[in-house]
Order: sequence, then C-alpha cells, then structure tokens
Amino acid sequence: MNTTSIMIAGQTGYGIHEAGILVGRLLGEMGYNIYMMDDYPSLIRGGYQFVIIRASQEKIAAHYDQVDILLAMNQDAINHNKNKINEKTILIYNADKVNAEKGVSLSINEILKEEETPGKELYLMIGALAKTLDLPWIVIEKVFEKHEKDDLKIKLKATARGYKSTKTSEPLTKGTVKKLPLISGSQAISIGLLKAGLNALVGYPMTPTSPILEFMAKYEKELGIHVVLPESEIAVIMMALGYSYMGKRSAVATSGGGFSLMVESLGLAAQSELPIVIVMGQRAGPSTGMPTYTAQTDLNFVLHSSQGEFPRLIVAPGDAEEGAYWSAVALNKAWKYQIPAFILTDKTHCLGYFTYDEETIPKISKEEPALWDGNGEYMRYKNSEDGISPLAFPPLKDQVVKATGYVHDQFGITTENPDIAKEISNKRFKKERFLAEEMKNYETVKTYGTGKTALLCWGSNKGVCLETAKLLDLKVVQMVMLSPFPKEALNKALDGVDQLINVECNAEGQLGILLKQNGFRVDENVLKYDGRAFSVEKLVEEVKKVIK
Amino acid sequence: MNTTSIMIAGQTGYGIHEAGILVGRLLGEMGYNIYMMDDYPSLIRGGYQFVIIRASQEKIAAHYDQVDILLAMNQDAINHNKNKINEKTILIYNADKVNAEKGVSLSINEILKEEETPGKELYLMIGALAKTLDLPWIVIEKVFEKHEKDDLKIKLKATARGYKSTKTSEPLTKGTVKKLPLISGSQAISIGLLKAGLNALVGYPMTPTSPILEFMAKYEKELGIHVVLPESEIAVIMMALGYSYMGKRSAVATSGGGFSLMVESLGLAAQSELPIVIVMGQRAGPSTGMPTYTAQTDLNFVLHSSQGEFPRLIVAPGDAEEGAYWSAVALNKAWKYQIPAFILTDKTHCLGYFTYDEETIPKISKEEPALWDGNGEYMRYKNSEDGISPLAFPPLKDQVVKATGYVHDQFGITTENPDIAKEISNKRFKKERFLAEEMKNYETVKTYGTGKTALLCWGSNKGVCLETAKLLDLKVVQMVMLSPFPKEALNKALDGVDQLINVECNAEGQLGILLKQNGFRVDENVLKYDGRAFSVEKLVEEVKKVIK
Amino acid sequence: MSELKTYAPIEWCPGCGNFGILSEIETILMEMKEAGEPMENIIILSGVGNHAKIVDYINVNSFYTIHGRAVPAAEAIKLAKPGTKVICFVGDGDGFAEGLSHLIFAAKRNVDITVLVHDNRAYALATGQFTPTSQSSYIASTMPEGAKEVSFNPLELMMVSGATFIARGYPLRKEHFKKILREAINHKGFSVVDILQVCITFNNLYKDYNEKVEELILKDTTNRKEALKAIRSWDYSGTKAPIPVGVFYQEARKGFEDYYSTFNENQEDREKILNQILDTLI
Amino acid sequence: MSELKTYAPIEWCPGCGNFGILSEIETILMEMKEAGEPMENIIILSGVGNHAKIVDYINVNSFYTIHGRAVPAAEAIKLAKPGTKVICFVGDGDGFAEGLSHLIFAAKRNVDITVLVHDNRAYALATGQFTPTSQSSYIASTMPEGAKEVSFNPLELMMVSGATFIARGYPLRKEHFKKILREAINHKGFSVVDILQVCITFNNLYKDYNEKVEELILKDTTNRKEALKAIRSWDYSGTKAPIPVGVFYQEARKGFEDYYSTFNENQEDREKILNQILDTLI
Ligand SMILES: Cc1ncc(C[n+]2csc(CCOP(=O)(O)OP(=O)(O)O)c2C)c(N)n1
Ligand SMILES: Cc1ncc(C[n+]2csc(CCOP(=O)(O)OP(=O)(O)O)c2C)c(N)n1
Ligand code: SF4
Ligand code: SF4
Ligand SMILES: [Mg+2]
Ligand SMILES: [Mg+2]
Repeated sequence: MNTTSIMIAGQTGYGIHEAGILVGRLLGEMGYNIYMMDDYPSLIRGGYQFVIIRASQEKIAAHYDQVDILLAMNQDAINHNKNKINEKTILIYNADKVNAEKGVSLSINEILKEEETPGKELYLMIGALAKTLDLPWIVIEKVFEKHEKDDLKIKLKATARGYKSTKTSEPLTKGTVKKLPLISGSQAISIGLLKAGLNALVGYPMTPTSPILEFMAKYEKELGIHVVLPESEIAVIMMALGYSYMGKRSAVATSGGGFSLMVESLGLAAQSELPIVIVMGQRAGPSTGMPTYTAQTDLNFVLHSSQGEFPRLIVAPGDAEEGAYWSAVALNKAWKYQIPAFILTDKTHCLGYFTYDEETIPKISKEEPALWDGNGEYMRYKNSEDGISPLAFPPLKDQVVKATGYVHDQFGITTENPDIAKEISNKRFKKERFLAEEMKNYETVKTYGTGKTALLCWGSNKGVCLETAKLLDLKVVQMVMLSPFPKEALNKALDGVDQLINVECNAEGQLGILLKQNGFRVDENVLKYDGRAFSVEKLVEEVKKVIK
Repeated sequence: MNTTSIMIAGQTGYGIHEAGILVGRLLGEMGYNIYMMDDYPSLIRGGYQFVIIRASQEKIAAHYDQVDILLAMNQDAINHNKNKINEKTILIYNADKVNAEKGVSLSINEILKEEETPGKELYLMIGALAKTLDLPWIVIEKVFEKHEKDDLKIKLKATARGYKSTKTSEPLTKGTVKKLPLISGSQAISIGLLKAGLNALVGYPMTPTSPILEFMAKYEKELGIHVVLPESEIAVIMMALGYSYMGKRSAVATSGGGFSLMVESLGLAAQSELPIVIVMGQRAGPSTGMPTYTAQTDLNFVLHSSQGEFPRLIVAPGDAEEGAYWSAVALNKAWKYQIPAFILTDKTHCLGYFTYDEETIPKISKEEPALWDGNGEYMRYKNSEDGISPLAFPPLKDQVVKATGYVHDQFGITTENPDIAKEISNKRFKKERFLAEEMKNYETVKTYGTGKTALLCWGSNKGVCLETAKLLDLKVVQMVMLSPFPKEALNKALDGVDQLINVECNAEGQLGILLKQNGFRVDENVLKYDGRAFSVEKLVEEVKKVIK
Repeated sequence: MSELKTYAPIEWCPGCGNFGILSEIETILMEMKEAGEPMENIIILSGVGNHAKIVDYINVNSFYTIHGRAVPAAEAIKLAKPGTKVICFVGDGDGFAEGLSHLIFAAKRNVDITVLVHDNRAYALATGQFTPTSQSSYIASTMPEGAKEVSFNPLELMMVSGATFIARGYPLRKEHFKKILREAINHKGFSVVDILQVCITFNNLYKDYNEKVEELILKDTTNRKEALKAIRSWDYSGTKAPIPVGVFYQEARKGFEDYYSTFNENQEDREKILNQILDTLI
Repeated sequence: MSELKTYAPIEWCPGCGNFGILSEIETILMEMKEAGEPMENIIILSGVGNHAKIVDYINVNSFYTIHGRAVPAAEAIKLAKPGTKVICFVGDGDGFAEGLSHLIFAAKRNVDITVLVHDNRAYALATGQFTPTSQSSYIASTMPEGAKEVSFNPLELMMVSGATFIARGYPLRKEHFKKILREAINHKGFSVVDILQVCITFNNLYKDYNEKVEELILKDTTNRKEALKAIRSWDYSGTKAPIPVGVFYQEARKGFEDYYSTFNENQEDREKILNQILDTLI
C-alpha cells in the first residue's frame, strides 16, 4: 500500500487527538504527506470523538469516510461507523469495551496491567496499528524519542506490546516525501503572522482559534512578542488597536460570537485607519450553534460588518502553506493600506493537521508600510494619490499623532464638513482600488487542472475539491482572496469553463451570491450545512448529481 | 402663495428645533402639509444649526435648498447660506448679531427688554414670520394655547411684537389640508410599534433613535408598557429577548454603533427563535463618524450581521405614515415568524417632522402569532409545515418552555446531530419562504407615476425622489421591504422601465448591489455620502446628468 | 427527583463539581414543589460554558443564552412576570469576565433574581485558561508562566455594587450548601452565591478546599462591615487563610421590578390613548 | 499654554465644567514639559461624549476611540511602550456604564495609566439621560419620573477592583484639583480620579457642590479601611453629607506592564526561532 486512512475513535478527553497526531508523525517519518481531521463534541470528557489520519504520496487536505483501519476504543466507535467500515477495513479494537466479530482484539486492561503501563491504552493500539502497517520499529523509536519524551519508556513498552501481538496485514511501503513538520491550520496561521512581524496577539478563548493563542503563548518570551488575554472580545480588539496605534503589529483570533463583539471596534479601525488583522475561525451557527463543528457561513458577515462603508482584505487559506502565506500577506497589507484584514478560516482548517512544506510557497517576510519622511508637521491623515497617509507612531519627537473614530481633517481633528466627509470616504475606496491593483500580482484565484466543468471553492474545501476533481477529471477554481473581489483573476480562471459548480459549507451559497454581485454566475450549488466537512466520497456523489 | 419654505438658522441649543416645530404647527393650522428637516452638529450648545420647514398642499417629505424665508439668528445663518438665498428670499434677522442689507431687521435685545420677555428671541422672530406670511393672529393664539402653555402670555407678547412690527410680503393663502398631527419619524415608528402591541422598549441613548425612548418613556405609565435603559446595548438586546421569551413584545432602538454591540445577541434571537424588533437609525459612519448626520450605509450590515445564516425582515419607511404602518408590520411579523425584524431608518427620517395622516394607511392592529393549542407536551421547536413552531410562554401550567442558542431538538435540548443541524437550518429558511409569500399581499414595492425612466429609492429618499420625479416626469420605484427580497413585486414595478436610476445616500450603491444579486440591474447610481440628505434641487441636478 | 430530569445525557467529566450543584438544585426544586410552588414558575438561565449545560438537565423553563449574557435576560424575565422565580447559572469566565458589568448592574438594581456562579476558577469548556478568580499559581496552556495579573474578589465587587444577598458555598458541604442555595433563592432581591465548584480536569482544588473551607458563622448578616471583613478574609489569588463559606450579607431594599407597573395589554385602551396622544400633536 | 492648544473650536456649552478640566490639564502638561518631560511621551485617549472632545483640544498624541472603550486601548498603549504617560478621559456614561468592565479590569491589572472621569452624572452629549452616578432626584426626558434604580459609588468599585490610586476632585477647587491630577498622573500604577464635572445644561450641581465639597485630609492614604470609610461617607444618590474631595488611597503594586518583556523586532531572530519551532514539529 502507498496510501492509508486510519480512524481512531472513542471517548472525548482521553488523548485521541494526540494519538492522531502521533500516528501522523509516524506516517510522516515513513515518507508520507499527512492530513488529519478531528471530529469532537463540545464537552471535555465523555461523548464520542474520532480522528481520521490519512497518508499519501500526494499533497492532501481532505478525508474519506471509508477508512482502511479503525482503532476502536469503545463500542461507540463501531456503532457510529457502520457506514465508514467496509469488508476491507481492518479493525483494531479494545476488547474490554467492544464487541466485534473480526479484527485485532486487544484486552487492554489486562495487557496494561501485565505490562505495568497504566493509562497507555492508545499506545498499545498504536503499536498494533504500526505492526499492521509494518512500520519498522526504528521509526517508532525515532518519533517517540523526539515527541514522546515524558514517560518515554512506559510508552514504548505499551507500544511494543501492541506491536508484538499483531500481524502485518496492510504493509505500507516506504514513501518518498521528505521529512516535514506536521502542523495545524492554526499553527500555520500563527507562523505566517509571526513571519510578517507580528508583535502582539490578543485573544479571548474560543473554538476554533484558541490554538493560536496557545501557540503564541508557548513561545511568547522566546519570540519577544506580547500575548494578552483580557476580559472580553471588546477589550481584545480595543487592545489590538492600541498596539497598532503605537506601531506594533497586532492580531486577534476569534470565532463568530467573539467577532460579533468586535464589530463596533472594527468600524473604529476603519475610520481611524489603524491596521488590524482578525483571524476569524468559522464554526456552525447561528449563535452558539454547534461550537466544535465547522461552517463557511460567515463570509457575508465579515464582508459587511460594522456601520458605514469601508474596504477590507479577506483571505481564506485552504491548507497549511496557504495558512502561513496568506496570513503574512494579510498582516503586511493591513499595514500597507491601514485597513482591517481578515483571515477567514474555519474549524476544519484551524483544527486540521497538515504536512507543511514551506518551500512550496514564496518566501514570507515583513513588508514595511509607507512611513512618514519626517519633514514638516506630521499629519496622520494626509491626503495622497493612493489614499495612503504615511505612518508614524508615538512617541515621535516634537510631533503629534492623532487618531480618531470621528470624521476628521488631515491632522485628525473632528469635523462635520460635508466635503471632507465625502473626501474621506473616497480616500477609503481609493485605498481599496490600489490594494486590488497590487493584489493582481498575487495568485488570488488559483486553478488546478483543466476542463469545461470546474468546481469553485474557498477555504477549507480546497483539499476535498482537488481530490474530487481528480477523480472526476474536473478543473478547480479556488478563490483565496474574497475581498477586494478579484474580478480579473477570476475571469481568467474561468476561461473555458462551461459549468461552474460552487461547493460551500453553508446553506445560502454565499460565494455564489458574491460572484453574482460581481457579474459572474455559478451554475450549480453543492452545499453542506450540517457542521461536517465534505468527505471525498460525499462530494464526488453530490457533484456527480449536478455535473452536465 | 400656496407653498412656502422657511429656514431658521442660528446657534445650536437655543430652541431652533422647537421653533421649527412651532412654525410647522402654525402652517399646519393654516391647512398645509408640513415637512421639517433639522441639520445640527454633535454638540449641545454653540455651533451652527438650521431647520427648514416646508408647507405645501401636497404631501411632502423633502427639502429645497433654496428657501423663501430665512430667519437668521446670527451671522453664521447668513454666511452658511449664501447659496440657499436668492433675490426673492425674505430675510428676517436678529439685528444684534447679523449684518444684512435688506430684510426685516429686529433689534432683539432691545425689544425683548422693552417687552419684558427675556429669552423669547425666537418668538419675536416667529411673530415677524407670521406677519410676513399674513397668518391670522387667531391662528397663532390657537396654536400657542395648545402647544405653548408654559409662559404663554410672555410668549404671545413677544410674538405679537414681532407680528406688529413686520409687514406682510408673502401672504400664504389658506390651505385645504385637514388638521393633522405633526410628528417625527421616530414618533411614527413608536406609534406603529405601540399599535401592534409593543409591551417593552429597551434602549441605550443614541442619535437618531433616542426620541423613541423619550416618546415611550413619556407615556410609559399611561400606556402600561415598560421602558428600560440598562447599562449597555448588549444588555439592551438581552433584556429585549428576556421579554420576548416571556411573551412580551419588545423592541430596541439604536444606531450603528449600538447595533454593532447587539450583533451577537441577534444571532441568539435567530437560533432561539425569539422575536425581536430592532429600530436601526442609520447615521454617517464608519464608527462615530458624524453622529448627527444622515446615511443609508447600513443596509448590507443589517442584512448580514451575526455569524451563521438566518432570515430577517427588513423594512425601510419613507415618511411618517410608512413609519407607523411598517413598524407595526415588522412587530407583527417578527412574532408570527419568530424572527428578527428591522426597521431600517436613518437620521433624516427619525428626526424629520411630517404631517401624519393615519387615514391614508390601512388600519394597524396587533396580529396574534400561532399559539400552542395546549395539547400534549409542549415542544418549543416543534417541526411544522411552514417552519413555525406554535408559541407558548412561561409560566405555563405543567409545561416547560426551553429556549436556547445551541442547535437543539424540538424540545429545546442541545444536540450536535448533523441531520438535526441541517433540518434546523432548513426550518429557518422555510419560515423565510412563507414570510416572503405572505408579504406578497403587502405593498412591499411601491411605484408612483409612470414612464420608461424610474428613480429607485428606499427609506428617507422617498420624499425627494417623488418631488424630483414629478419635476422631471419620471416614475419612482420605492422598495419598502428589503428582506426577504420582494422579487416578484419588484419585477412588476419595473415593468416598462428602460432606465433605472438608483438614488442612495451611500457610496457603494448598496441597494443596487442587492438588486444585482437578485438578478436585477440598475443603470445609473446617484449617490450622496456626505451626511446630508438630497435636496430636491440637488437630486434634480444629479438625475439630469444621467438621464437618458 | 427524576421527574425534574430531562433526557439529555450529562456531559460533565466524571467527578466534576457541577454534579453536586445539579443535585442540590434538583432537591431544592423538589422541596419547593412539595411546598406548593408550581414548577412552571421557575425559570432558569445560563450563559455558555460547562456550567451552562445545567439548564439542559433540569426539566423546567429555561433560556440557554450566550457566553456572559444570562443576567440581563433574567432581569427582563423578572420584569415581565414578577411572580416567577428566576435563577441564573453563570460561570466565572462567563459571569466575572465577559459578563461582569451585567452582574454589577443587576446587583445595583437589586432585581429579584438569583445568580449562582459555578466558580471553578478556569475557563473550563474553553480548555482551561485563567479567569478573574484563578489562583496565582494556576498555569494554563495559554499562560505557560501563569497569569500576568492577580485575581479579584468577586464578592467584594458584589457588595459594593449593591447585591442584597451574598454568599459562598461549597457543594461538598452538602447540607450547608443546600441551605445557602435555599436562602438565596428565597431571598427577595438580588442574590448571588459564589460556588466553589471544582473542575477536576483543569483546576482540581478539592484538596485545597477540603483543607481550608470553614463554615462561617456571622451573628448579624445585615452588618456590612462584618460582611466585608469576612469576605476579605480569604482572597482568590491563593492565601493560606481558611475559606469561609456561608451567607455573608443580607439586606432588604426596593427591587427593580417594584418600580415598574403592570402591563396593559388591552389594545382598545391602547388605541384610545394613542389617539389622545396624537391629538396633542395636531 | 497656547502651544498645547489645537485649532479645534471648543464645543462645550458656556460655563461647562469641562473647561476647568481642560485648563488644569494644560497647566500640568506645561509643567511637565518645563520639567523636561518630552511632550511626545504623553498619549491621551477618550471615548465618546462631551468629555471626550477634550482630546481634540490638546495638541499631544491622542486616540479618540468609541463610547466606553478608551481604557483597553490605553492599556495596550502602555504595554506597547511602557515609557509613555497614558491618560484616559472618560465620561460617567462612557466609563461607568458602557465601559465599566474595562475600568474594573484595568484596576485589577494595575496597569500604569490614569483615568480621569468627567463625572457630570448625566449622559450629556446624548441629551441628558441618567447614568450610574446620577442623583436620585435627577429627571431626564427618558425618565420623566426619575431613574428606576439607585446610583452606585464608583470609587468603592475601583477600590475593590484593585486600583492603586483613587481620588475625587472638584475643578472649582482649582489648586487642590490640580494637585490631585498631578499626583494621579505621577502615580505608578492604575490611577483614577472621579471629577465632579458640572454639566450646567442637564445637571447643574454647582450649588450643591459648592455647599458640600470638603477637602479631605487623610493622614495615611495607604490605609484601605480609612480610604473606604471616606469614600463611603458620601453617596451619589444624594445624601446631605459633605462631599470629600482629595486622594483617598494610594498603594504600590506590580503593574500589568511589568509582567511583559520587551519586543524583539529583529526579523532574523524571529526567522531562526520559528525554524527551530518548526523543526520540533517534524
Ligand atoms: C462571546 C464568546 N466568547 C468566547 C466563547 C467561547 N467559550 C465557550 S465556553 C467558554 C469558557 C467558559 O468558562 P466559564 O464561564 O468559566 O465556564 P466553565 O466552562 O468553566 O463552566 C468560552 C470562553 C463563547 N462561546 N462566546
Ligand atoms: C455604542 C454607543 N452607544 C451610544 C452612543 C451614543 N452616545 C454618544 S455620547 C453618549 C453619552 C455620553 O455620556 P457620558 O459618557 O457621560 O459623557 P458626557 O457627554 O456626559 O461627557 C452616548 C450614549 C454611542 N456613541 N455609542
Ligand atoms: S472540564 Fe471541569 S468544569 Fe468542565 S465538566 Fe470537566 S471537570 Fe467539570
Ligand atoms: S451638555 Fe453639559 S457636559 Fe456637555 S458641554 Fe454642555 S454643560 Fe458641558
Ligand atoms: Mg469556569
Ligand atoms: Mg456624563
């Protein structure tokens, strides 16, 4: 075999997520590209959770419903997965809790007692899995020595027991993918922001973007950044704007509920022209909805939030590399154009794990915005050709920097003059035009494959669309930038496309509507809005129904 | 003369607004339809303010820049209005503060001292105005006796002096319009809500909707309603939802900044299916912008605010009668469909004054929503044909009413089941379809006049479009309901229209974009985004430029 | 008690302090029922967090709101129907951080509701970040070196905000805790109980509490000074002092709902009054 | 003083108490300047309200934010550059209602900023509704029968929240007021001054204040008990008692900014560390 798809399923809160990552690392060590998805309920312990880890020689970012191997920690793992198992699926199960007719049965409690490795259920299972796949023991040792340092011996012991007591049935051939980091979408976003010079991350915990807080906090001191967790999301964004005002690059990470609370301050950012980056991780709404499940329902919301009219940059990365690259672009452009920039992601992307190959993306670095030249009196909102007023930050010797949420003159003093009010609105949209122009140099709309029928997607649906398209021989058009709307790029991408099938995880087909607004047309909508990402099988099935 | 347009201009905070209303009442008493607009800065005393009061035999809801009579309280009143005065404009001015070559000069300080009527500057001016227009003294007495009870004698004395010391130059003929209330857009909205059974109004002060709070508070006891002013807009909407949960009809009144803070709870209203009415008074943004100036920039915002997807009713009244009528419709439908309903108004409409003729609108009354029949166990979110679950409110003998912001089953218990999640989204949009269907019985899109060229408008631009269209012999298409989008009605309204000119007080042409999304097309945009409403002259000029 | 249970599966970790709260509340509701209080008069609310799930488990009227916002909804519910018993279950993240101002204003208004704070001193459902009441030694994944600020004492805040019933309870002192809850619910006016609800997964303080918790005996619970002294005798950042549990303060004061008059829902009256008002505007 | 003025026309009503605040602040800034403090180190912020306009009138760095939200922005500004002097001008509606929780948390963190509350006990720019500190007898157009709740004492709240400098000032006691402002600004840590700023248009309390204001003399401003007693000696709902003005409390405590380390803005370092981190994830 040179691909595999493994599910680990059981009770939430007992290490399934971590076990999945570990399996991913093992398979990575075998020379594979990895993708892992995590499906878990909104509770800490109990409930039913599963992860699917896929390994492939290709780059992947999607899951199949059908798995090759199922590690079943309890009966739920069987009951919930009747449709995910086929005759060929190999079952490795916890015999203490699972009734099964065939497969690798492990009497976990007994074995762990024997081995004196209490609590290492999952290692035992992973050992069995490794042997099933015929992973060399040295691979296990190497990965464990790096990633499982605590309790290493005990872990290896439990793993070895599983390894020994199992027979190889699906040997995985050694792959050729180079050794690469396995990181989550959240980590990729964090890396991108940091590479573009982030100074401060402000947040209030919320699924699915809390891992960004965690990542940044872990390396706060080392990196010389600030991580702040204030009392509410309102404080979060206001603090972020405080940092921006001082010339410190700031970002906030949140989800719909938290972003809702930031909407007023978003308008302040626009009027005061303070750069801000918002990582907005979508999840199933409205309201609290299903907090640990995915959605792409907030495109319209981020496009139009806050009173008044102002431009915003919105990018939607589809995998880890795009997460890093486009987050850096977002931060750089937020500063260059002094506008709010959104990284519009979702639970699937934020909490998914990907093999990350930084060499496949252009070098990311910090871009300097237009800074004040120091001549004369500083005017924070100076008129200019492109609407961009050169930046300067306090303390600035003998100068004054005035920022404001009111309509203001060039110096920053409140005015209610109608001509200035009009001018200031024009200034905002001038910046948008220049931004749109500059973004023509970026691959804001990506295409993959060729053909008269194309799947249209954004964000985390990239991976599943690519695999579906390959199977059905279709083209894929991925919109990475959603605002400013990349008309020209899309036009080019759609060249030769007769049928455009829009794939979204929402009920309205929001991207389709956005296209319509901009003079384009989608022919079919394939929509999913039950909190779950498309599997490849599901998307293939749905696309087949509408394909011409 | 059988029309007149009067400006009173001077310092903010010294009664110009009230004087304008008084003049309006005098002209109303003369048998005229009245419209008054108020242009004032965001400060309490000082600064420059003016009102324009127009009287006509027609129904009017717009102002002309050129006025027939200017009451100038200070020099600013002259300086700011060079372009509003023509040779025919009659100037009545405060000689203490104004340098003018012609016109009625009143040495206010001296006269008021003589008359012993301190502080009654404006009454003196109004007396002069009344005589200029040849209003019978009895008209003044009658109006004063009703509306100027405090200090009546003093006021009459000052007025009489102005009256006596002036000559008639623009006699206003007696009109035939019946005696009607002169009310603000805010008051009209309040009346509509109250007629549809409002029980509680919750608010936090904000221009331009504070007058709704004031109106409701004034009559709170008498009407048997609750008016609550809590600590923030977040508390405001949460309180309103508390009332709704108990079966009490609630509404909130705010503007963009305050509404921004309500966005999270708006989603809660949607998920929990608690009815809520939001009076959203637009003003010039983004952020604090120009708080006392007008805008129509928040259509997109209210259409798409909050995470997740859910329907909302949005109506935009264009004058007082529509304010009352559609506010009642909004409240009734919010309850019938258990959805959020917006009355999307703006500063021009909220703070404008209109002659209000309730007889021109259908009778407004409270409509009962579908209530639970009392059989079996109550299920708050029971599935039904039209998506509407019958309502019941605590305390309900031996029954339980469970509302929630999570995805839930029919009883109201949290679930993360994907099928239910999908079903619940379908339920929401089912309600929208039934609402859209029902709204076909309403005049959601109004047309006036005929012709191949039409002005398209919404909200407070109705009045100015009607007058412009009359002058240029155009048709007017007014969208009163903006969501659900009244496709069919608009289609019909556009029948025979070759050129559609979209008139909006924003920079993006938001209604035009909405039309495009729905398969319609506007040919031209006439946009104004400087915080000021279109005057008739200005709109005529702009429309002429683009007319085919 | 079973008739007060819903069919919702309980989603707390085994050993979670929330179980104790749930079971005492059920007991108290059953007592109330037996004493003749119709159960439909009970309305419970919550925000979002592990604590908040409790409303799914109790078969009475409920409004499961959003993170931090249960309190203002509860206030309006009370205004809408003063005869009801309104109980809010809030978390420490939910009530003391995101929604703090609501708590303060509800206390200020002395609105007749009961707020029970499941104070586990962690954002538990959000996987364990520090809250305003976390002890100084608390380490979270988002704060690998501990919080960069000290805790506050929420009961002091409640005191100066105007709460008229202030208590702290420890569910493991079962009878004592139940008594406190009972009194809080019976209190006319704004009552708040800070419950030392242990989160065994993220902030297991059982040992600490079992050692330090002491039942408070105050002779006069209407004495502000004494109350404040007792409230301040232990601070949340992590003093070694005993942790007093019990009722600290109690006071009778006019409630928010007492300022409001009853609704007039007669549309004919309404019509008449509105026409009169319109007449004044002619 | 004129060099600290901008060209913005002042938009307060004649006789407004805000003038006094503006002029004392200008004086203090000038003093600081003369003492060698570079004016570019001063950063002032405001929310929205009549008070907030002050930032337009003073020619130093400023951030005119939104209603109720100046404080968290100020906190971050301090974190971004600990060497600056950060002063927030807030209103009583702005700071005690809409933005109350920010004030409490800034106090809890003891972040080194100064918050000056223009407490005119009315939402003035919003045309005079009652605020959390309006006296009971206050009548507003939205409250024709007065507020349906009593006021709270914001300084008590600040005390229990952890503020390390707490004062009240009356601009008409010019020198005394100036001294308070000076000390507040110089204080290292979170300082708050509740300023009895009279709004002559909506809530003209000059007479009342002139009669009742008394300059406070506390021997030991580090004594919490004494401070609280003095703070409580007058309550905002409208007691006849004298109104103490002066510094109630002062304390030295580690500040929020002291927990943070300096930024490393060297992108090469950054790159290296990130690559190391990525290595750990292979
Ligand atoms: C506005 C908003 N911000 C953040 C969240 C994410 N969130 C869900 S639960 C939770 C923590 C709750 O902590 P606490 O209130 O202490 O409750 P516990 O889980 O500890 O009982 C948070 C932050 C949310 N749901 N809404
Ligand atoms: C979110 C929000 N809500 C409401 C307003 C409207 N508003 C403007 S000024 C003001 C009152 C300010 O009162 P206060 O803070 O006491 O300042 P003052 O005018 O009395 O100095 C209000 C409510 C606003 N600008 N933003
Ligand atoms: S995480 Fe903590 S609070 Fe939440 S259920 Fe588990 S033990 Fe209880
Ligand atoms: S309204 Fe009051 S606070 Fe505002 S400027 Fe006038 S006097 Fe001052
Ligand atoms: Mg908690
Ligand atoms: Mg005020």
